[in-house]
Amino acid sequence: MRILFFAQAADAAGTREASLPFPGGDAEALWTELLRAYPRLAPLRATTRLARNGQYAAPGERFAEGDVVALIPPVSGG
Amino acid sequence: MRILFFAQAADAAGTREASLPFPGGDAEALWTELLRAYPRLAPLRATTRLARNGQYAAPGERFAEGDVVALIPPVSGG
Amino acid sequence: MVALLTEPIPRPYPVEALPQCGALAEFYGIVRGEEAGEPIRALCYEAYEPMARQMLKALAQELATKHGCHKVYVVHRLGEVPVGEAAIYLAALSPHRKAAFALLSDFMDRLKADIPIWKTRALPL
Amino acid sequence: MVALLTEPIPRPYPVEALPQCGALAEFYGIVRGEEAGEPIRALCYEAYEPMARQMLKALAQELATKHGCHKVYVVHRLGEVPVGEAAIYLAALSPHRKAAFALLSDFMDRLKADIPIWKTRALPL
Repeated sequence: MRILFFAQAADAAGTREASLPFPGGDAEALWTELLRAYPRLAPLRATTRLARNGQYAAPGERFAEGDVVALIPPVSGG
Repeated sequence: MRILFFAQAADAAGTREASLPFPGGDAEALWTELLRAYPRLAPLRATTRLARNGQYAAPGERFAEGDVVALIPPVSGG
Repeated sequence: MVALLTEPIPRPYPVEALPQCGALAEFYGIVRGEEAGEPIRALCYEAYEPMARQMLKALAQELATKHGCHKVYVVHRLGEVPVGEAAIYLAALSPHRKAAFALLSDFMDRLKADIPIWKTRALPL
Repeated sequence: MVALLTEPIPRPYPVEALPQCGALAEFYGIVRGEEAGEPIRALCYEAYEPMARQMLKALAQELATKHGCHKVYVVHRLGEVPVGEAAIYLAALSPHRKAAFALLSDFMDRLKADIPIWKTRALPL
């Protein structure tokens, strides 16, 4: 699974993009893998939304191996 | 008393400016003189405000010989 | 800053940026191609100029204070204003956007109620 | 019309007049000289560009329909934006002013809540 990191999430992960082995599952399962690989994301988890293939993931949405997932910390445009 | 007419009031009076003999008095008295001199203003009276020396006259305000009075039909700027 | 003029209103209007102001909101009121359902080529405006100028200044000051805007610009064009051109321009600079938006909206409501400026004629196409 | 760009946002922004539209409301969000009480020389912005672009388009369409605006322009600058220059530009054309004002205000609220664009750094003076 391709992961994109933005803003504080990129700072915490130390990268802007990564490949993460993920067999598929919900946001809970994905966060477990993300935090295993990037423990410094932990403080951001509560405020960071996940986007799947360019759209915010709905509650309960499932993520699959081929998805592009973006970590979206609180936005601050404008 | 110097009288200024604008917009529909100028059309009705047939002039943009006039001199009106007026000994002094309230809006009621002034309108009586105005309508005597310019009967075609009658339909505008209900919607036309009077300004005295560049400011809308307050209710009960008195007008004197030396004032400049403007007839302000409903405005439509912008 | 208040101006009444007979030439086209410049766009952009020369507005000075202020270091504390993160918001510049602007409004152009443009003459539309129809008036009362009929196609037109222009509208004619007139004003009781000294009174209008003085009231616009007072209104700008009152609403700047009320909403916390640092600077207000208001320009009204008089005489013949062709379709597609602006009859009025309004701008507000404020630290945050809500103040500037609120000022523009309030200002236009008050202007349309009280300022001695008139649309006197529509010139047919 | 949606654009993300790294150059200065033009003022005036080239907006096409529409014969039915009597109102053009515009907003520039300008970088202020201080961030968290400290003087700065610029802010840096980044975006998840494809997602931001697509969401801005959808938002413009949704709010144009909701408020009855005929055309919406939104431009966000990315990368380094110096103090006094605009990070965002928004414009709405509508038949009457209230629609355009309401759109600008709603749009900014939604943008600040949901569009994946970030102020990542303040560069000190």
